[in-house]
Formats: sequence, C-alpha cells, structure tokens
Amino acid sequence: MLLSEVGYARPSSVDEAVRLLAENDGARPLAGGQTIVNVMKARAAAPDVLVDLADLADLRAIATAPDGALELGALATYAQVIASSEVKAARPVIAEVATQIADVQVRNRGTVGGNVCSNDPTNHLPPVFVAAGASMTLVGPDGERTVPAGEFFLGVYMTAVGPGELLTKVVVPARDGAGDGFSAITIGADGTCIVNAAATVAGDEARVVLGCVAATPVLLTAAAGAGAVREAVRAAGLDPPSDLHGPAEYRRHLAEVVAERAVAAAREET
Amino acid sequence: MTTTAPEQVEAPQKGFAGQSIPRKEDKRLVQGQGVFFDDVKRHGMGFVHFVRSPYAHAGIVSIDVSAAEELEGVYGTLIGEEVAAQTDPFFEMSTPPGSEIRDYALAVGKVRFSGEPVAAVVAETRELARDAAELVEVEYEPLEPVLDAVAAAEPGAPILHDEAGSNVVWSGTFEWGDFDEALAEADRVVKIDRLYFHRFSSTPLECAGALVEYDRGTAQWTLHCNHQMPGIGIVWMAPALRVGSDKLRIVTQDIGGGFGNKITLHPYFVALCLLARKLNRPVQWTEWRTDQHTANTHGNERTFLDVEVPVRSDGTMLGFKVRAFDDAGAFPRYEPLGCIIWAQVTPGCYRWRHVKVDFTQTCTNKSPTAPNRGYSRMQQLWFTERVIDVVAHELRLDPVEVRKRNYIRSDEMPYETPNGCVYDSGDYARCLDIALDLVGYDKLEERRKDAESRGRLLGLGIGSTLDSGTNNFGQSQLLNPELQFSGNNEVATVRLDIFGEIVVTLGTTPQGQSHETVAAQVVADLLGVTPDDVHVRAGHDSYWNSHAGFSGTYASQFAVTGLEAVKGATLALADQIRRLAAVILGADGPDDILLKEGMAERRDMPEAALPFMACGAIINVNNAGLPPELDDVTLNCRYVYRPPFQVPDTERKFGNLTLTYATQIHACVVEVDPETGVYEIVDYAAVDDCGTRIHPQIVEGQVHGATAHALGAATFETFPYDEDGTLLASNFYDYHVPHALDMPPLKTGSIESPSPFNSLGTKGMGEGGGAGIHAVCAALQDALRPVGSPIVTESHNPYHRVWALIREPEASRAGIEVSER
Amino acid sequence: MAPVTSMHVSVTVNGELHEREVEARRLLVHLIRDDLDLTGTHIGCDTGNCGACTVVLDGLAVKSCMLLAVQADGASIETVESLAGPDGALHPLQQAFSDRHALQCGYCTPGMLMSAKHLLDHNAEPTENEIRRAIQGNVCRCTGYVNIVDAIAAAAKGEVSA
Amino acid sequence: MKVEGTRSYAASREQVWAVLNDPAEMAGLMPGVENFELLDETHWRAKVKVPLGLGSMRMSIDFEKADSRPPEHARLQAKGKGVGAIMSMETEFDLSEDGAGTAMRWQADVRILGQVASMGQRVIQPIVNQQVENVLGALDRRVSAKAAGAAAGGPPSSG
Repeated sequence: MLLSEVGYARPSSVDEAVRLLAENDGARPLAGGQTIVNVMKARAAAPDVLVDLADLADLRAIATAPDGALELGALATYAQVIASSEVKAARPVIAEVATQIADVQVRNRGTVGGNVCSNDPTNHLPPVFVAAGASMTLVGPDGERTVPAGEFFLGVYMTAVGPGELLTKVVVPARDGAGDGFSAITIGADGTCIVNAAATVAGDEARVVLGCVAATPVLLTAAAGAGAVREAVRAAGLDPPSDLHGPAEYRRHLAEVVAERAVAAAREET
Repeated sequence: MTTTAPEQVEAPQKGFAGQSIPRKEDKRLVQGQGVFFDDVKRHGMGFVHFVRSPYAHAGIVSIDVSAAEELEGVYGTLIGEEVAAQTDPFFEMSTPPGSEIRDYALAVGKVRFSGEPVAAVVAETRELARDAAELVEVEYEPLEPVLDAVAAAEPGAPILHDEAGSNVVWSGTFEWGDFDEALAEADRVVKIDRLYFHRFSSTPLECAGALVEYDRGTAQWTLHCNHQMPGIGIVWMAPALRVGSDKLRIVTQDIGGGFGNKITLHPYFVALCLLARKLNRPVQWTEWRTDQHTANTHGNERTFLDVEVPVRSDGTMLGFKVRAFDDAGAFPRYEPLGCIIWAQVTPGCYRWRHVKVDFTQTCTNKSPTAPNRGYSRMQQLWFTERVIDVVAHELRLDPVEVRKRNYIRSDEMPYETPNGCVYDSGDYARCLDIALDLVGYDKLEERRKDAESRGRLLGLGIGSTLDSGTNNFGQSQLLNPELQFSGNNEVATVRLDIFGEIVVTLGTTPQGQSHETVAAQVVADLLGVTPDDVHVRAGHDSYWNSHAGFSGTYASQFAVTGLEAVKGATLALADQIRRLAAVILGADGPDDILLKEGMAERRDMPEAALPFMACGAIINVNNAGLPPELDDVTLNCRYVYRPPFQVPDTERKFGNLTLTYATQIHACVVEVDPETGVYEIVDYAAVDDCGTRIHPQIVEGQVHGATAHALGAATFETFPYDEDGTLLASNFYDYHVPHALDMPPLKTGSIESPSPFNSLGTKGMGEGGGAGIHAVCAALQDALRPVGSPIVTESHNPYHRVWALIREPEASRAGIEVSER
Repeated sequence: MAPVTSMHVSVTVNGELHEREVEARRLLVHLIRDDLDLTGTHIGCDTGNCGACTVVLDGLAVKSCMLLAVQADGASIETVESLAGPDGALHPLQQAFSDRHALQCGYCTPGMLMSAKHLLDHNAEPTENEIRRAIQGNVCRCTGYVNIVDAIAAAAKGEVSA
Repeated sequence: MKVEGTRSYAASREQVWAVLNDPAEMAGLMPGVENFELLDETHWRAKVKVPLGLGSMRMSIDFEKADSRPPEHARLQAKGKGVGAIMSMETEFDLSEDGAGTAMRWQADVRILGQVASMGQRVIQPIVNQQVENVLGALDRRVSAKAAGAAAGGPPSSG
C-alpha cells in the first residue's frame, strides 16, 4: 500500500502514449495494473511515470485476421479473452488458461499485454504464446515492429519492449490442425504457479514450453510421445529456482510431468 | 453438507438458548456499518509508520531521524532511546534467565528479528509517513542469527538477549506416573527420533492497529483498537508506561478476527501512547499484511525429540517420554505460558498414565510467538495423534482400533489425567463412529481400489483432539511459583433502563464469536423476554465497569465464563425486579413474582402485573417513597464469574488447569497423485461435542473455521525463514490461505455431553484442537502405504514434501525403531 | 497532456457524484475509505490477494487496492453501502448471509458480498463450483466458506427469510 | 547466493586490471548509475537506479576495495541500501595471462535482506544473474574499447 509519488498521464492515442513513454525517463505503460500497482506498493521497484492506456479503446479488440490469425489487443482483459468467441474458435487453450489466472477481480482488470510485459516467471500466458508461435507487435517512435514470442521474453520482468515502445497486440497464428495443451501445478486451486507447461502439437512434433523453471519460458521440441517429451525435458538440463513452494529438484521433476500432460492435452485437440 | 441430529444427553432446553436465532451482529456487518479500528477518525490525527529492521540480528550503531523530521507534513518521530528513557521493560513471566530479558516498545540497542520496529514516524497522511520512514537512517552492525530452537539452546549459539546470557526462556521437567515402570510393563517400545510441528499463524484478515488519543488534563490514553485481551494488555502496558491501569482506556467495537494474534499488541500500543503524548495529537497506526506476517506473532513451533512409547502387545499404550523444544521467537511476550498450556491436554484423548516430558523453550531470531488458535495444545495434540498413528503403523495395528482401545471412555468421566487435569465429559469413541460413518468408512477399501484405477492413492486419517477452555491462570505458577496469577474471571452488567430497555455490557472482546447474540439468548430466557428486547452493547470499553482482570476473548471460554457472568448478572437483575414488583404489586415476596413477556406479574393474580418499563422508570426517575428494603435495588447489576479453581501444586506440577474439554473427532480422506505429490481432500467429517449448545449454527460455524485453519496449516500455510533470518512468506502470495476452491466439502456431526462443571452445561469450543492437521498427516501416511510406507514426521506437508516421501520412504523411517522387551 | 502527480477526479459512488483533488499515487480504496468516508470497504492485505476491498466498477468486480484513484476518474462505483434499499431493507444476498451464518467477524463480508453480487448479476443460477470460483479472490479466515457458498446459492434461488 | 564464472579478453592483464580497478570505470559498467562519489583511495559510493523491468530500484551502494594484488587479484566489498532491501556483495577477480589475452575468474557472493528478499525468493537468483550479465557485458565492451584504443596509440589508462 501507500505508493511513492508517481507521475500520471492518460493519453488518448497510441501516438501520444508512445510520445509520453519516449519523453519521460522511467515511464511505464499502465494497463490493468494488476501487477505493477502491487510492485509499486512494495516500493522496491517503481516507475517514475505511469502512462495509463485506458482510453486507447482500439487496443482492447480481439479479432480474427483474414489469414485466420487471432489478434489479441494488448488491453484485452482475461475476462474478455474467456468470453471471446474468436478465441474459442481459433485457440481455445488461451481462454482455458485465462480462466486459471488469479481470480475474477483480477481477470476483470488484468490484460494480455500486462501479463506478457510483466513476464513474471509464474505467469501463464508467456509459455502459451511461445508454444503457439505468436508474435508481438510493438509500436515505438520509429514505427511498428514485430517480435516473435520466442524472442520477446528476455529475463525476469524484462522483455523486448524497448524504451518508448508500446506493445499493441499479440498475434497468434491459426491453429491449422495443430493442437494446444496446458498443464500447471499451482499452490492450491489456481494459486501461484509452481511449474507450468504449454504445448502445441502439429503432426508428430510437439513444441513444449516450460514456465517457472527459468527466468524466461523454455522452449523444447520433441516427438509428441510421452517418453520423448520427458526425455527432451531431461536433456534440457533445467536449473530451476528453489523456493518455499518447491526445491529445484521438485520443479525439475514436475517439468517432466506437466510437459507430458500438456502434450497429451494438445494431442487430444489435434 | 450432512449434519447428524444432535443426540441430547439431557432433555432439550426450553426457550431461546439452543435455537439458532438470527445474529444480532449481522445487520450492521452486512451493510458495511461495522466499526473497525481503522474506521475511527479524529481531527488532526497523524499516521504512524514503523521503520523496521531488515536484519534478523544486528546491533544498532546509530539512528538519524533528522531528514525525516524535516520533511513537510511530518509531525514527529520516536526511537528506542526515548522508549528506554520513558518506559520500563515489559513484565516477563519466566524465571531466570528468561526473566532477565528486557523487552521494549521499540528495539533498544539491537534488533533481534527481521521486521522488528526500530523507529516510528508520524505524518499528516499515510503516504507521507511512509515517505518519511524511508528517510530514517539506521546503521546496523550485523550479527549472526540463530534460527532453530534446538540450536539456540546449544553452547556457543549466538545469544539474543545478552542480559539473560542464554537463549533459554524456560526449561523444566514434568514427570507424572512412573515411566520406568511403564517401560518394564511394556511388550514393545517404539522410538521416534524427531517430530516437528511447524510455524504458522491464523493471519486474521484485519491486521492490528489503533487510534490512540492522549488527554493531557486527565493524563489518560484512549485506545480505539482491536486488542483481544484488554485485561492482560493493560497489565503489560500500564506498568511499562509507569501509570495506573485506569489511565489506559481500551475501546473495541468490531474486530476482524483475532485467533490469539491480537493478544500481544502491547509493544506497538505503548509506542503509540508515547507518540500521542509527545506530539499532543491523536495518532493512528494500521499494521500492514506484510508487517503482520513478519512482525506480529506466529504460532509456537515445536520440535519433539527422542520419543519413547511403551506399548503392550494388544496395542495399549502406557504413556510416553519426550524432549520438547519450543521456539518462542525473539521475545517471550505471552511466553513462557506455552511451556505449560500444553499440559492441559497432556495425554490427548488417551488413557496414558506415565509421562515424562523435558520441555525447553528458547528465543530465536524470528518473529515473536503468541497464542494462536489451539495455542500450545494443538502442538501437543498433534504429537499424541502422530504417536498413535506411528505406533499403529509400526505394530501393524488398525489406527481406528488403537484409538478405541486407548481413548478415555465416557464411563470414566470426569477423568483425572496423570497431571491432575479433569476432563469433564465426552464420548470420544462415539464421536469417532459418527465421523467414520460420515466419510463412509465401511466402503473404504472399495474407494481405495477406485482411486487406484484412476492412478491415485487414497488414504483415511483421523484427528482426535480436545479444546480445553477456561484457563486456570494458576498454571503460570507451575512455571514460576513467584507469579501472582491464578484462577480466572469474566464480568457482565445487565441493567433495566428508564424505558424498560434491557442493556447488557460484556467484558469480552468478540472477533466474530457472536457474543451479542448468545448473551441475548441467555438473558432473554432468564427475564422472560425475546432476544430482540435485549440490547447487548457492541464491543468493549474498559472504562465501563464491565472489565475484569482476565477480560477478553481468547482461550475458548466465553460459553462458560462470559455466559456465566451474563447469567449471574441477569439473575441478580431478575431478583431485583421481583423484589421491586413484589412491593409495588403487594405480593407476599419476590418468589411470588413471575417474569414473563416483559412483565413482572403476581403468580397468584396474573392481572396484577408491572411492565419492565414501569420498573425501570420507578427505580431510575420515580423513586420517592420506596421502602428501605429496596435501598439496594438499582436494576443495574454487575456480576463477576469466577470459575471454581484451586492453585495447582507447584511441587508436583499437578492440578486442574482448565474447566471444560470440548471434543473434536475429524476424519479425512485424501487422494494423492503419486507422480507429483499433489493431493486433494475428497471427503471430510468434523464431529464436535461441546456440551450444551446455546446456538448450534454458531457452534458449527466455529467448527468450519477451525477446520479451515487446520487444513490450511496442513498443506499451505507455513512461515519458513532463509538462512539470514528473512521470512519467506510475508504476503498472501507465498502464505497461501485456503480459498473457496481449496476447501473440501465439509460434513459435520455433533453430540452433546454437557459439562458438569458449569450451570449451563456449556464448553468453550472456538479454538478446536487442530484436528484437521492431524487427520491430514494420518491420511497421507495411510495413502502412501503402497509406495514404501513412509512415515509423516512433520505437521506441514506441501506437495513437494509428499513427493519427497514417495521418492524416499526409507529416509522418513530412519528415525523410527521398535524394540521388543 | 504532461504527466501530473495530482489531479482532479470525478467518480460516481453509489449514485452520488464526488469530486476530489487526488494524488496520482493514491489507491482507489483509500479514496473510498478515507476521503469519501465509505468505510464498509475494507483492506486485508497489501498485495491484491484478499478481496476485502472488492467493489463493482462500471459493472465489474474489481479490487480497489489494485487501482489508482485517478484510474477511476469518470467511473461509476458500487460499494457495499449500496446494497440495502433506501428503506433499510437488506439485499437478498445480505439477508442470505445473515440467515445462513455466512459471516463471523464480518471483515471480509463487504468484499464477499460485492463479488457475489457481480456473480449473480451475470449468472442468475450459478452452480456450487461457479460460486466458489466467483469468490476465489475473496479470503475469509472465519467460515471456511461453507456457509458463504450456501448463502449465495440461497440468494440465487430466492431462499431468504423475509 | 554465490555466482561465478570465467571470461576471456583479447586485451592485456594490465588493460583489464585498469578497468576493473578504476572506480570511475566500474561505475560506468553498472546499470543505472546516477551519481558517483569517490570517498578515498579504497572507498567510493554510487547512487544507482537499477532497471528491473517493472520499474527501477534505487539503491545507495558503498564500495570498499578490500584486497588488491595488481594485476592479478582484487576483492571488493559492496553494501547497498534501498527501500525494503539491503544488499551485500563480495566480489573477487583473478586475472591470468591467456596467450595474448587475459582470462578472468570471478565470483560474487550476493546477499539480499529485507522485504524484497522476503517477497522475491524465486526471482532473486535470475535477477542477480541478469545484473551480473549486464555488468560483464559492459565490461567486455569497455575492455575491447580500451584494447582498441591502446592499439590505436591512445593514452595509457591510470590504475
């Protein structure tokens, strides 16, 4: 509670938002605020200026592109994602995962963009987007650029979003017969994540992405059979963190289990 | 949810007692109209922020508050040196060396746990107070911390309190029966090298805090706060502040849960008193969640070493021997009472006669401990339940049969335990049967097979516990014969006012226990009115005369002490009304008057009746000409209930330590995923016997809550520290309390075995005995039999520990040994 | 617009328009409790886990400790104080909570009621699991949720005492 | 928490040493240094604003050169204070000749106390790793620039 003094601006266009982010040292976008406001309460890390994106209505949209890709506006809330017929049709796993994020109140405010940009290792969406081969659209002073999800997550709380840049949408390619799956072990029902895995299976090949075992999501590819997936996780030589919810060796073991389960779920969807 | 019909041991009561009437507290609380301390505001009040130590153990080299004081909007500061000059250390209950400990409102000279307050800042807004606190410069000289109770007792351990010269707060031996004789009688002896009960707390949703005003003219402080035991709070605070107890007025209305965690708030409150006086303005402090977790209080952590249990071939256990180490944290505030409170339930539910306990409590560089729902007994009961299940497992006996063989029988009640406690009534075996029925025990093997077919391991576990209520504070003399505490008391006033209003004040400080409602039921029955006619003052105010030395809401006692006080005061009022009415109505005497439907009427002539309103008016405003025999009739009656206690025998450490014993027998069915250690409670039954129930719905609500706490502690809730002494669960992300989806469906059942030791037949029951923790441990041990039969030796079993048990069952069994005699 | 550290905020709370100059860093819950004196909304944690501060903002249940007051500029907010009728008649959820003993200390109750109201506004016939999911973001330390779940189900079915 | 590693540079030991042992140079390597103050030969102080993604963490860090055997071994102690965090770090470097270049063996023992440590157990290790990587990356660049500068006949740096 009781934040440090902070500057606040509420731009009415993406251009203005980008300008504010570029012009103000230590500026940070404010979307749903369900992570950053908490971080600011602790005062350990704080932005100097919050650029509130609330009025950028365009960024709330969820749409299907002509090529069948799912376009999730950065400001789309989890609640919107869960209710979206586009998501259900294109990539139902995203809605399924969104229902497991925190609780109703957080899902009413928290956004897709906030989830990926905060990039806490316990977040559910980063592995899903990496597995599905999504890409992130960033707008900055020099225009727009696209970063593949696999290159977007750079470290704990660190992403490819550069100074003065803003994530506007996440584009998830059409499934094209692939199947998606997700599995997580959490503290209690839908509590903080201990380890999670997302998988996308196309044909006999599985892209498995593990969360919570490293600073960023860990991508592995394997043949989509249980033994091969476990072998691939073992071969990855994971060095997960230890904390009160589980020592490293437990996370290492769970990684195999959730990877296998996510792949099994993905295969069911193919 | 299933509820078995209560089996009445006596004829059902008539009247409102025994019925689940609507709660009087609800109307304001469901509308957000409760008054919690943080809702109280005063003109010009300043907000307090405490500067806290990041070190678990460090010397304080210097504190510089100048930059903070220069910030605009800052009213002032307080540091340890001022506290040391203006107050005396809090009273310590222990004998040397524990009694040498000097505990102040702020750290003086050194810090002894991470989160300990070292300075306080007061400012115009909450935010500004925090801004200013960041400007306080404290220079520390880090010292090595000691974080384990057993290690703290070893020679060479870092010493927390130099003035005590030792980390030992209290240590002593308890010997009842003849343990050597029991060994000689036994066919086998089971040895367990270590059992460990973890650190957690009930974490009430409302954190602690107060708004403190100082009146210069009367030199009196008023604390609008959520202290749950103001009687003892004042006993700590007044001498420290060097004033008489009347200079501290403690006011509470609604309190957002306490569970014991709001009993030792005196260090914070003394700091607030000093600030209010120094700055001559009201000061307000609201603890944060992080503060509550790091620096309020935790439940006692206990390690049981070198356990020996002599057993006969038929499974009869003769007693036990154990060395127990209790971790008091950095300051023994309510401690060392925990070193004796466990003895209220020495043998648990069992007929064990030969007991030898070596008990040591030490200070460590962790948050201080204090009473926490099930205080000190929960640890002992977990120990007894673990002993039962470990012994049953090792001797290949059925845990149900072993319990029934060793349970104290209903025909033995009242039962004197080896240490002189008297279990008043109860029928444990019958409660167990009901619990087993509720979880479908007869179908257990089929369910195991079904779970197996789904790749799951199913197990059943039992937790048999007691909730000993109404403390005999004389037990403190078993720790320190010099202490001048004994017995117990609680107070109530009941009066009939000018317009016939029946107004009740209580000495208690409820935090959800529904005292307004339950008191009204008792008063209504005795005065022949309805609970709606009875106005029970919300909250507590020590300035009224409804205040006794042990007043408060703690230790499962309201149903006995609180209600006996209410009953005593009401009977006195009823007697006065009858005497008054007899005179006015010309009856033969008070016995000729019947109180009914708000009237005092002549039994022989019902048409001659005096409304209560008239009685109130006559005494209060129309009293000329009343005869002298009514001189003492005030219609304002105060009664202090004193339970019938003796001072225990300090030589033998023997005597009755509590008045009533409620029973909780829980049965739990778990399913474990052997691949991950993740488990789920798939069936759960809680059977409760708290004697006569005044309000069954409220009783059941307490059972639900106590069960939720126990299940949370069993799986999720723990306060671990890293090697530097930093707490690793300082918020609700890492300290995961059960949410609605985490709670299994609860089935409840009950029987009523009225207590013969109080006039209402009631027993305190709010704390429970942590039965859920024991039941989960036992169920896990049962479920894991097919994967190497690991033994559960710790009270907290998160998924990763269950996985470790599955992976290395032998490691868990290494400390268990069975020897033939 | 250049960033500001304090700004003028208009919010409609329980149908009444309030205007205040508010620091950008002030949390909505402090605006509601300290500035508007609506103390029914409570604070139980520092991290947005407990839900005691739940209010309904523009039709959605949110935790008012996870929003800055300036973010609520122009919004319409309902707090627990809005539930009972002007005549003092309790909302069916409030009545059901009392009937079923769904509260003990009452500290979590306002947030719990607002989450329950949000549920019933969007789902008139929730299953038990839907009820549990709806209040998953609200911590209660007294009841084990048993009677809360019962009470919400009863309110949904109209099974409340008159 | 201990982190360690080895690094090699296409520069002489003296060049690497010069960078590592010049407080001003070191300050240039650390992310987010806002203010730098030399207290005496072996003590200096930096006010930093460490970028952590979601915001920055302000810290005041006191450095002490604890041990120094040019051009092969140095030990540095740092104590930092921020809101809710106390950081202490002991770093050691050992430089050895490696053909024409230099090999560096380094280790750091980092301890973090306070609320940040309490909340961030699971992320502190990766965050520390990230910060170390940042510093080492900057060191690489600085040393190469120095080596290139020296090769181009630039002025020798003072120790």
